[in-house]
Amino acid sequence: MPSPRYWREIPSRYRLEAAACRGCKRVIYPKRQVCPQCGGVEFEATRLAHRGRVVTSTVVHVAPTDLQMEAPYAMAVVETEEGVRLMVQVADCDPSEVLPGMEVTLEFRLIRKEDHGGILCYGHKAVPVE
Amino acid sequence: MPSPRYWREIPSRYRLEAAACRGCKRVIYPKRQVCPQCGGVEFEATRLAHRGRVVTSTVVHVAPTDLQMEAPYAMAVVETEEGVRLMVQVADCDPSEVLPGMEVTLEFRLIRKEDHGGILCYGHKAVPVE
Amino acid sequence: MRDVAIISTGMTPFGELWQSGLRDLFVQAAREALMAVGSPSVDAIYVGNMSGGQFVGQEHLGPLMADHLGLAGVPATRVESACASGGVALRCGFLDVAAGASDLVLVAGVEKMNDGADVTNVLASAADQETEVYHGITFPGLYAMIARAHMARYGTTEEDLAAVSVKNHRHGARNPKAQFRSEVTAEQVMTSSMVAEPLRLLHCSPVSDGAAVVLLCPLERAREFTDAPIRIRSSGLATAPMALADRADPTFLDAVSLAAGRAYKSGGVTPSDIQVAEVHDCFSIAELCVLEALCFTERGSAGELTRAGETALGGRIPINTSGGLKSKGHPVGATGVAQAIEIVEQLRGEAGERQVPDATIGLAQNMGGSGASSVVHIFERV
Amino acid sequence: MRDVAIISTGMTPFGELWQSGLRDLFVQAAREALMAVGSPSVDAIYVGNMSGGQFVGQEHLGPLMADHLGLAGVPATRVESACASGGVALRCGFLDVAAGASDLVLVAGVEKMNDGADVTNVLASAADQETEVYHGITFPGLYAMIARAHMARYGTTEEDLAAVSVKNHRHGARNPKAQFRSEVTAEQVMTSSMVAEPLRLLHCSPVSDGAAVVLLCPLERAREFTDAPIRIRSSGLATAPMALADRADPTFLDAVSLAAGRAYKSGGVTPSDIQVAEVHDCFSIAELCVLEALCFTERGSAGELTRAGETALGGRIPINTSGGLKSKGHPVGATGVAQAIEIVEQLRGEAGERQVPDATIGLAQNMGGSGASSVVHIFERV
Ligand SMILES: [Zn+2]
Ligand SMILES: [Zn+2]
Repeated sequence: MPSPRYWREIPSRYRLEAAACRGCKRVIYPKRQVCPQCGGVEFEATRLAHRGRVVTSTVVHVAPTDLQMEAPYAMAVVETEEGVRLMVQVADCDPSEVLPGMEVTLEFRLIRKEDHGGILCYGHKAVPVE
Repeated sequence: MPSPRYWREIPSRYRLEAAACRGCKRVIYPKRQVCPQCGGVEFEATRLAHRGRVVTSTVVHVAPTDLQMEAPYAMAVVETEEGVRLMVQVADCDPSEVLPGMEVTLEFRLIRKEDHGGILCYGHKAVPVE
Repeated sequence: MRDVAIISTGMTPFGELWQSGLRDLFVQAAREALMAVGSPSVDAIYVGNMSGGQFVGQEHLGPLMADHLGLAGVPATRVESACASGGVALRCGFLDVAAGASDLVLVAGVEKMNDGADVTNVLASAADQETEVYHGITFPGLYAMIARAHMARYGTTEEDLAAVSVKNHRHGARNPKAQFRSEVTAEQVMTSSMVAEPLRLLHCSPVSDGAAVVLLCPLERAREFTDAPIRIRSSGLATAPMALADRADPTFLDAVSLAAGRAYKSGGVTPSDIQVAEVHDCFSIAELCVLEALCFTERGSAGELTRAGETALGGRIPINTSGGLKSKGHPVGATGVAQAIEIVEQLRGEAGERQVPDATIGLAQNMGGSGASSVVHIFERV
Repeated sequence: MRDVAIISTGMTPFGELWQSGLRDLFVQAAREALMAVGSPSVDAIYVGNMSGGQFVGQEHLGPLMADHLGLAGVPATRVESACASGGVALRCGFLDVAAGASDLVLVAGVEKMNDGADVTNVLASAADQETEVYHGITFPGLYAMIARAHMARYGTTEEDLAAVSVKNHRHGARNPKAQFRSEVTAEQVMTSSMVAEPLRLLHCSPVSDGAAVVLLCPLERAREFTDAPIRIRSSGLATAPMALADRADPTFLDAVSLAAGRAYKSGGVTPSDIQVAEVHDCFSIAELCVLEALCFTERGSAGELTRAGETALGGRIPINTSGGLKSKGHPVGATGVAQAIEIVEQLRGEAGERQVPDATIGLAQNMGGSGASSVVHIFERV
């Protein structure tokens, strides 16, 4: 059974729900109570575009326990068209090809199986644009 | 496989090894680097007598995960003949009979099976004197 | 050292707050405190938290909380002393302002306990893991042993213990932020399910989520922000042997006695000067032992004092007007700060139905583990 | 604020210390520091520790450590800021003495990492659990991303990164307390097993056990205890956004820059006044980024500075003469205090084979997570 910690994050992880600050227009993902840029507290709901570019990346060889079967895998900080950055795994490619500047789309995927119960945890991964 | 944390405690848990402070004669269990009574740092090795008396006690009904199958069980702070006090489970009796003043002996027993691996962890439990 | 004042407070309700994560709770309480005084700029943050690592896999709460409050950059430090983490955070903030290192300091206590972790195991990590927990004792079990020793030594009864819970629920029923706003009867307490003999469910504080925040500044600047500053007259912190077995008298809380002695002395007050107090009633027996260690009553007499109604609203020294940990709730790291907030409200005359008339000096006592650490603050209206 | 001095130090060797538990490590280092100055009575204890709860199931380290040192009763507080916990404990002790609240304060850093816990998971709790760790990033992975960004932006090379490890091992080989007392070649570094590209095993600090302790007192009393007090000239603490994705420039460590700026300003010194520094090289790239954030060199130029030998013993500004986290070891909560000890030894002229000639002003920089918190202290011989 997914924990409260998991389902609280579902809107951001499943639907890429974000918030646009009414003060400075910055888009914040996941949404927050206070804008880190201007301190504003009023937002409009928005969703991220599913398209972005790799800011920086790595290939994880020594993986956490839950993901050891997947290593080596590529991780990247991706900047979306709204200027939002998020940490994602990059799938469906040779991990060594994931480098700064690469264009990606964000796709809904299984992220991990957690703990001994094997709870299935979902979210978005990046996939290189052809 | 027992962890280092487990085997470091084996001398005190398996053999009731203690230390008598050369300064104030207080017996310390488990042994320490500094005497909590006089600040002394020189000790003679000793072993606790296996006999004592209950100082205070409880019966645990809501137990930690590893011990849920054993609840309710009695726990006691026992004072040995050397004036040392230790926290132990009290076995081989009706838990509700374990009350301050009860005379007990300390016996080597299985204390718990730890984690999913079911590691067997040993130590001493108290048993009422007939 | 500079005089230090509390100028503002903020607090989430306490309870099972399934919708809010650790960071949400903190931000909610902190924003309330900041907005009440016009959102001044903050020089430092202290976060009291017992076990973010074990409860929700999150350490490093200083920067996380500063960041989510929109204050990345500001110095932020997490402090821990088990269930006394909030009180100890308050003390660190107090020293920071007193030293002259910071002017405006935000002190938070926060804990998220209802998020899937094994609460019994996490709380036990406040006790000695090698000599106590290994053998099967639980956290309620340790206080149960203290209770049984107190009963054996002083003739304290189950009725005395129940009277603490009954009183604190009666107080908490008047507190809109309390987790349990319902009264209970002595019979309900004494027939509730057994946790660790002689303690039953209704002797135990609940598993709670919540956050509490106070803002501190030098007393001389306090009136820039509020007409009702509350001075922190003194702060006392002390420790005692970690394991219950290593304390000469299991019925007496040496750390509380020492911490209070330090706070009384540096504050220049005596126990009889205290008009209202929040004390650490994680279990009903704890309140009795604390009242004795604070010298509010003779050793062994706290049960009688409680049954006589002297610690209830309207009594000689009202204790836990907030409902205490028992009724208000006990998000462990938040508790010490929430106690300070109740005293601030009392000294400001803003406690509504819970108001102690004309209270000018109050005390908050917060405790870690089975009493291995305790922190005491004395507050006054200025 | 009162001037504050370090009057004594104590430290265990760093390494895989299977024979010693968390409490043993603390007591060993604390006794060494106390005995060196005639075991004076202690007014307060601060314990820097990242994750006793997750590593060994033990929170509430303040009272536990006071108790095992034979000092039950003394105020004792645990502070945490991930891998900066030790440096933050030093800052808390510094403020306590500066405030005039305590005279003699014992500051400890301690961590027991080799005791069966899943170290990768525990270290990840210094990062943002919800937006980073959930998606599969590890702690080395975060620094690997910083490294790749630095390479892309400034042309930093694998050779530059390797030069940090080679230098720090060369220094550490001269430190009897270091975990690895062996030199390594650039080729060994660049062919060691991959951890997170581009970082290999020999770019990473090891998993270590250890404790480090310093004693503080008011400078005006320091000569009662020692002929060679070291003044803490200033202390700066800062935070930055928790998640790497939330920082405008992943190659620049804002928290380090801010903390250093505060320490330089309140200490009245400039980067060029610093003659020796210990910096947080948890990964080789970290040392490069820190050198830039401390303004020891232009942004993007730290790799070149390192390859030119300017940060080695004999160079313009020797960095990590102790061997740094890489070679000396990195028991995470202990590191910040151990850094201070190295600077104390340098300023006292007691660093032996590692001595920087005539060093009178030194700096220690400690960092938490992927740079979300950092604390900087400046020390001087008086
Ligand atoms: Zn904004
Ligand atoms: Zn002795």
